[in-house]
Amino acid sequence: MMKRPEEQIPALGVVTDVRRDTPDVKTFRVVSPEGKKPLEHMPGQCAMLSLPGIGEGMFSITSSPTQEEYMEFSIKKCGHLTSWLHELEPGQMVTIRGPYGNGFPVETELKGKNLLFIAGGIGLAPLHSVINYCRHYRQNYGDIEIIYGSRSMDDLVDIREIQEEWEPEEGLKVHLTIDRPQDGWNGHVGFVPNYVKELNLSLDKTVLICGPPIMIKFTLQNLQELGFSREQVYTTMELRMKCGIGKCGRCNIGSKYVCKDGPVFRFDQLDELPDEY
Amino acid sequence: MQKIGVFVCWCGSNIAATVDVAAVAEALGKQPGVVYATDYQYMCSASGQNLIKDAIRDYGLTGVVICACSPRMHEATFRKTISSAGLNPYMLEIANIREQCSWIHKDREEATKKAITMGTAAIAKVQLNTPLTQMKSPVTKRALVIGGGIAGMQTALDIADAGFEVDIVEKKPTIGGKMAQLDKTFPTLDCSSCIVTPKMVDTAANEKITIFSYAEVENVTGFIGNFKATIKQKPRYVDAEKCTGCGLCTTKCPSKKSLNEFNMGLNTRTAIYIPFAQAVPLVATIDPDACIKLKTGKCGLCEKVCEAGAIDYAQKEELIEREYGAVVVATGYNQIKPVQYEEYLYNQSRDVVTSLEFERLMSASGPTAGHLQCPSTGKLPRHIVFIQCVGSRGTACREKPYCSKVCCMYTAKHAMLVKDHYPEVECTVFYIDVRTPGKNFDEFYRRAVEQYGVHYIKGMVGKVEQGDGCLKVQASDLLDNRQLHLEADMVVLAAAIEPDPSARKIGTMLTASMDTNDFFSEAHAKLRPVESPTAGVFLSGMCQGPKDIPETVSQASAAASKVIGVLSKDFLLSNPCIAHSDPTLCNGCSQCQNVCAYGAISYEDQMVVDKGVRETRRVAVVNEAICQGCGACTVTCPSGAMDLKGFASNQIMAEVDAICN
Amino acid sequence: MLKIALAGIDRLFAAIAASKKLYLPIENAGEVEFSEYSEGAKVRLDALQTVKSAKDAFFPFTENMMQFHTDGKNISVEAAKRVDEDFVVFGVRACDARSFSILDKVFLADPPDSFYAARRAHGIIVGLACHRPEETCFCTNFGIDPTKPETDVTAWIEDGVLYWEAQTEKGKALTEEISAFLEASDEKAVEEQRERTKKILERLPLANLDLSYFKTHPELEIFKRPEWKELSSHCLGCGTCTFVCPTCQCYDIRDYNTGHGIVRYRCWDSCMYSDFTLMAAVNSRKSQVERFRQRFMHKLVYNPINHEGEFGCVGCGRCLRKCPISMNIVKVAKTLGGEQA
Amino acid sequence: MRDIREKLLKKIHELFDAGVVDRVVGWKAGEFCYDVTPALFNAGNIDEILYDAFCGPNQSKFLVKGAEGGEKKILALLKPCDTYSYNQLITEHRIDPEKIYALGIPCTGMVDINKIRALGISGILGIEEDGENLKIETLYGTESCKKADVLLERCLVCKGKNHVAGDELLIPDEEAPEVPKCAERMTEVEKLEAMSPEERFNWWRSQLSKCIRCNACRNACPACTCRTCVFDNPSSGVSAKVNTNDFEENMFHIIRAFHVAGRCTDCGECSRVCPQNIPLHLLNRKFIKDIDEFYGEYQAGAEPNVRGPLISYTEQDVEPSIVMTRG
Amino acid sequence: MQLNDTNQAVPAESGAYKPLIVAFCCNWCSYAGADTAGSSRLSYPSNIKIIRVPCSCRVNPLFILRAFQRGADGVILCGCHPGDCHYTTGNYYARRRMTLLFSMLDYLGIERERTRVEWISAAEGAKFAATMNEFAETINRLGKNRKLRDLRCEI
Repeated sequence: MMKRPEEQIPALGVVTDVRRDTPDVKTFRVVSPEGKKPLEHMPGQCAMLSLPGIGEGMFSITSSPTQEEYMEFSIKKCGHLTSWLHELEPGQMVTIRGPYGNGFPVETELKGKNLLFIAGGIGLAPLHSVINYCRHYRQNYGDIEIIYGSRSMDDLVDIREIQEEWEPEEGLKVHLTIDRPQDGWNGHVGFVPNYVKELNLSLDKTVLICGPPIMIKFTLQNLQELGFSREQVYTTMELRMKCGIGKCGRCNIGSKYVCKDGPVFRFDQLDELPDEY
Repeated sequence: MQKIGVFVCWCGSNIAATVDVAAVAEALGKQPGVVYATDYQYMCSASGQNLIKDAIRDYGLTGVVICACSPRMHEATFRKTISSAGLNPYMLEIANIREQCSWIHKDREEATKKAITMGTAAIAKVQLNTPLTQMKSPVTKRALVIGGGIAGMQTALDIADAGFEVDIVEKKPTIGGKMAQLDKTFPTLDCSSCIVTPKMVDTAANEKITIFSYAEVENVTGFIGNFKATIKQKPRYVDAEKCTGCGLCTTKCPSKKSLNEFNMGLNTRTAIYIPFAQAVPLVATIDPDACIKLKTGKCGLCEKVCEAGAIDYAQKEELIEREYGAVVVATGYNQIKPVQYEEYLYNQSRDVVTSLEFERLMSASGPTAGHLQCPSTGKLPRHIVFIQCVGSRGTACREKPYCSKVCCMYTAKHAMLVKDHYPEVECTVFYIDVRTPGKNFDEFYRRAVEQYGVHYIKGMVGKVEQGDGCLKVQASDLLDNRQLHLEADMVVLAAAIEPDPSARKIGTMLTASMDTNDFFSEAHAKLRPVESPTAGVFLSGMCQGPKDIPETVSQASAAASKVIGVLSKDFLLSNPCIAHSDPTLCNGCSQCQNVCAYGAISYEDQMVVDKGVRETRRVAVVNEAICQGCGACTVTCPSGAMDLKGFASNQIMAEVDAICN
Repeated sequence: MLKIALAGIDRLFAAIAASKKLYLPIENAGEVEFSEYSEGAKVRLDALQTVKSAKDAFFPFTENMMQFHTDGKNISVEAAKRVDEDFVVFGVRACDARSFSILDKVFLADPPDSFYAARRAHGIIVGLACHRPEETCFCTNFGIDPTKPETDVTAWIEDGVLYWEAQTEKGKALTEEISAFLEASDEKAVEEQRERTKKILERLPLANLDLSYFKTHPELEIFKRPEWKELSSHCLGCGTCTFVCPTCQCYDIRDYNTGHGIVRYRCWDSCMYSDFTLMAAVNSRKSQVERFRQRFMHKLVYNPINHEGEFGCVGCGRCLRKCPISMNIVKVAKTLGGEQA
Repeated sequence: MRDIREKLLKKIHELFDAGVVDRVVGWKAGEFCYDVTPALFNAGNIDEILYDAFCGPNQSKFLVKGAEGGEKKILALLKPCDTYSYNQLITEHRIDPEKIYALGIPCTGMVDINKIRALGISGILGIEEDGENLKIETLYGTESCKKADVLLERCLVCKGKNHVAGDELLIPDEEAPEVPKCAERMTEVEKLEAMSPEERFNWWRSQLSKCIRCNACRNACPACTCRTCVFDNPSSGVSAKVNTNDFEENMFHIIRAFHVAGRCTDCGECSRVCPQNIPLHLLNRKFIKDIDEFYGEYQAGAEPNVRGPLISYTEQDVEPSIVMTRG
Repeated sequence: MQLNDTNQAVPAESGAYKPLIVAFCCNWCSYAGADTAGSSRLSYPSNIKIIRVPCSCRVNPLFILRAFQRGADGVILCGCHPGDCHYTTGNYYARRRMTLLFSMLDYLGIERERTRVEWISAAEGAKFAATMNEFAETINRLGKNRKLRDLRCEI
């Protein structure tokens, strides 16, 4: 893994493109001031973005490591920093440091497996990187199935890419669902945990799941009812990190640091940790 | 991040002569968030305003900074401007680079630098502005007029004519005010009573008008459209409903030593009295300080003679609550008692009188029934000396700094009237200047000099001394540069006029600001002369500054039209720059409630999510219709839960930062 | 072993300070803290403990990390200078000396904290042996020998004489530089003092604290103990314990807009603070019991798990003396692990 | 003190038995004789409640949050000085007296362990009251000192033995022992006022430069009950975790004292809990002294529901220029 | 410690250093008074910068400290005369707050002349200008504020 000499001093990035995905999610394309990809990463890793004077925050890298030109972040507006980020216009510089976290074990445990991705809302962001990585190295993985749900069709992040690139791809199944019926929506309606049960999933899959805690809880419950074991399921934790390097003392879950030991955990690993912070 | 447009006004040469407006626009154009900056000759002109509107549309501005004259001048104008271009009117900040920069600095470089700093502060503030919406509040369709002189009556009549209810509160037993005490009016010399008493009658007869005479406004709360007043009805000890005004009681009353206020204390009246024959309401009033019955319990003569059975010694003070949409202050004036002017012998000689006392001495309804007599001897004076500017236009502490405005004219009137009735009486006027701006005023003054032979001497009277059967007047003639020693039988002092002392208390309760002389301040000296800075409070007559009768009447009508403007609306839009409390920060400690002068803060239990914890808390709530936006609560609040829209803490701190950088 | 009479120690300090920054326990307004030496400073080598621990010298209360300048949409970043000159911390007690090795495991773990690393590389620590421990001292429970701190140089004070012994290469180099002030000495006085002190140590009320419970029971079990609630019920949520603690290492990173640039600095933070884990309106430790539990779990459980059985405590006793409500790690350890004793 | 404690335990048992209360805020013995911890007790462990000369902490603030959550009332044990804070909290609606049963307990002065240590006494193993003296057993021998010399600051200027609030008194105030007043409250403030501005500046600088911004003064203060302090609120514009320089040290302490001005009962908790022994109460007392001088004698918390001096005014108040002219 | 070196007030050398003064003015009286001064062309130093607040009672001690922090050398608060407050009582509260705050600053050894409150009505343009000139002179004499300044904000 590439490492810069200055872990704590961020590099600069330029926002070259801002795309509105949903009413409260925007995707930012970031390159280095030289126009290159700001840093190398593994799927599921994160980076710290900041606007000086406003704050610094940890965000999942949405783009795949196989994307050579730039890096993308899908960011939901939920606080002070993200509100400012949502105001950004192309050309604005930000600071960037990372990558942080362990990422999904795409080169080890996931290799050769049938993969089931389950995402809710902005939870697609960390999985997006993995999905495109696996699509790029298609031969290394088995079947890929994606279940993605959101509150409404307007809240489905990256719907254009999903519909135009993922859905037509061979060996890749996409199941979309929204919480409540809506005009203009012909697809499935219902919550993700329930949808999982309806899909007749085979048990030979490794599951990667990300979304709101409540969705994860019930999805996991339903997966177990279907016969999946906890060792088969990976998730990525909420990103309450500050320093990113396991020192500042914020992101512990029990003896583990989310920023160093996570954010990706297998459910059987989480079982050994407190369910509170 | 706002998209800010900066507009630097030249104000002709007012700003541009001292401030390099182009440099200011250029420098401010580089500030963060500024997407457009320009300068223009007159931003407030139609084309200037169009420039702003176009820029808002062309550049998608979300905030506007105008560097121009004081916001007190054109903030409202520019708010309308940006509003008409679709921007929230409160996304505007004004840097006052005229009054607070170009007009007070001479050095161009220095002034330009300051203007840039002021603009930077305004930009820093507008960055943090948020769109604000005005609140609607209903209007009580009744007006309160404080004072029942000619100003108050005229205002009340005009408002009533427009179909709205009006209450007049007059502290004296009768309305009519000072004008009822005057003999003739200048420059037409028509009889004052003859024109004011019909007004009094009209006022009383108007069914839309309620007169609270012998009453005072005790307290006023609320705000434009929604004032609540407490009126203290003083006890008359006479049932006003029953009293027929026959006056029999006044002839029987044994207590006859009270000074007659109507006649400026030149004669006496009984303890039960009717101020004058044409009083409105024509009702007797018992002076409790003089009444033997009220003081000792013995007497009761008036009760015995009153056929209507109107006497009621048990009458008590009464507090009346009334609601109003607007308040007009018409508290009028008094002439100072020149007791401090010992050199004029006012305290020692009865023949030295003020002009208002002289007015009574000349009046047919006065103590001498209009016969001119020296008060000390009862004889016709041979020579009357009039002294101008007694207590006006001075710098000493006993003097008023202002010109009392009406003295020159009434003195000409007095001299003229004296000469008209008694051609043999000599009249000499000592003046500093004779000021006669007004229609037919100078002609009137010239008639006094030329036609009636009144002596006008430019000069000061140094001393008046008691001579042998006459007053010795020592004066200087400035034109001839010589000392004069004259003998006179009467000296008339054109004493300064001052606001009625009740005005101060009323000003405080209305939160209407006053100047150092206790005249009410107008919202704008030129453009809003009949409005007080406090919304819904209007000014009528002498309470705002010295003026003559026609001016008073026109101001009274102007105030009335302003009131009608308020009352004719069903709803008013309120200032949205008011306090608001953040329930997640509020401790519910009630300190803010204690400092709110308007009672705008109350408490309620609310569900609050704070740092991820959900709980029910007692939190402060601001009544948006009542809050006036002073900000007292914001500083009292230790947690910073209270903030003020439009003057938020972070906005003020951003200004501080910008200025200090 | 070398020695110098305490009477002339100021000359030694002045000599060190001439070429390096020298930090010493110095009294200011009645309290003793490690502060930079200057002539006339009230050096208090007799003080057993400073209020803040010596960690301040390596992980300061607050330090600038970088400065940003913005110009329109552009940003430039300028990293703050790392310490690049040697400095001496004189008078570090054995407990504080041990705390550096605990902090090292966090700050020097990959990726290392370059600010801390630079200070560690350039810092020369002169330890000072204890001979008059307080009742609140319990360092011996952690295998610390207060009579011989693990430092670059170890010093003892006995009977008006300071004895000096270099322990490391760094210590030897320093000794070399100031050898003119030191004279050779035998070890008799020091050995006698150590023996005496060890006898006192045995009598300390907290000398035999049994902490085995925390290493022998599963993390989750300890985490779920109901006593946490009662223990934390009166916790004020202040940062006193964390700020006086030699091993607490939590920090915050903040930006300050100076009006002509933005300084990004880090400063001590406390896991006891209600907003410690507050981020974008989400707070993962909402109540004081969670925060309280985190602090002591970290010291007693997580640290041994992550760092080869080493507790996050050196037994300096500062929190025992300074907690406004007299709640402290000993009471927690005894309440939770008491029945194991 | 021992008989007071016995009486107290008896009373607490009575109140539990009568079903008036189901919890009590008391004090628990620590590792040593002096490190008494405030704690919550229930019917099961009442007898562990301690009451001795180290039960100094003002417990009234605990009731702001601690009074919640029981089925019955919570029993608060209030020393005379604690009742002032109690009243002030009632005035500011920060505690609900309906949920609390406040029992006034007598006090004969509380000992400040820091003052014993400041005498050079170390290795303290035990302390016993011996008439007016304290007998102190240490690792290094037996020492003794006068109790009056080591009382908490607040006890030196004791407000007296009378309780100004509460539902019941353990013993009537008249029967309680008299507490001697050992010092004049404003002496230290006056000393500072008498210094030259330069001396004062240097004095306060050296004191405040010790501040480690641990927030103990704030969090212990019964008047500082803001749910979120301005210094913790990122949107206040002044929030900071530490004092990065002199200015922030000054600002924190000026504002801390200003925010409690007119509300501070002078309980001295700020100074008691300060790990650096900064005499923070001298800031609060300066405000108290000024308030007394400018606006008339005022004791916060002497009675509930009064308007404090900073939320009231008179038309004749002194002008701020008094600061310049009073010498 | 080098307190004495860094915190000593340095008197302004002639023309070399211009102290910065922040004037908080209430909208109804003093800001209008400043306008009146302007209309009357009564000058006062350009290094005095006015911040408009609705009422003197809006001025939080934090704002005053903030100004000093950011480099102000003097802070003056102007409001309506007692009794004339547009909001009836605002300036009475401001008066108490500022009296106590200024007294505290003095107690901490900060030059008491650096802070001031004046009541100036809308009509008192001359008083406004005179007050500002006088205050500027006082601050000039005191020189740079060293005791209550944040070194980070210095350039």
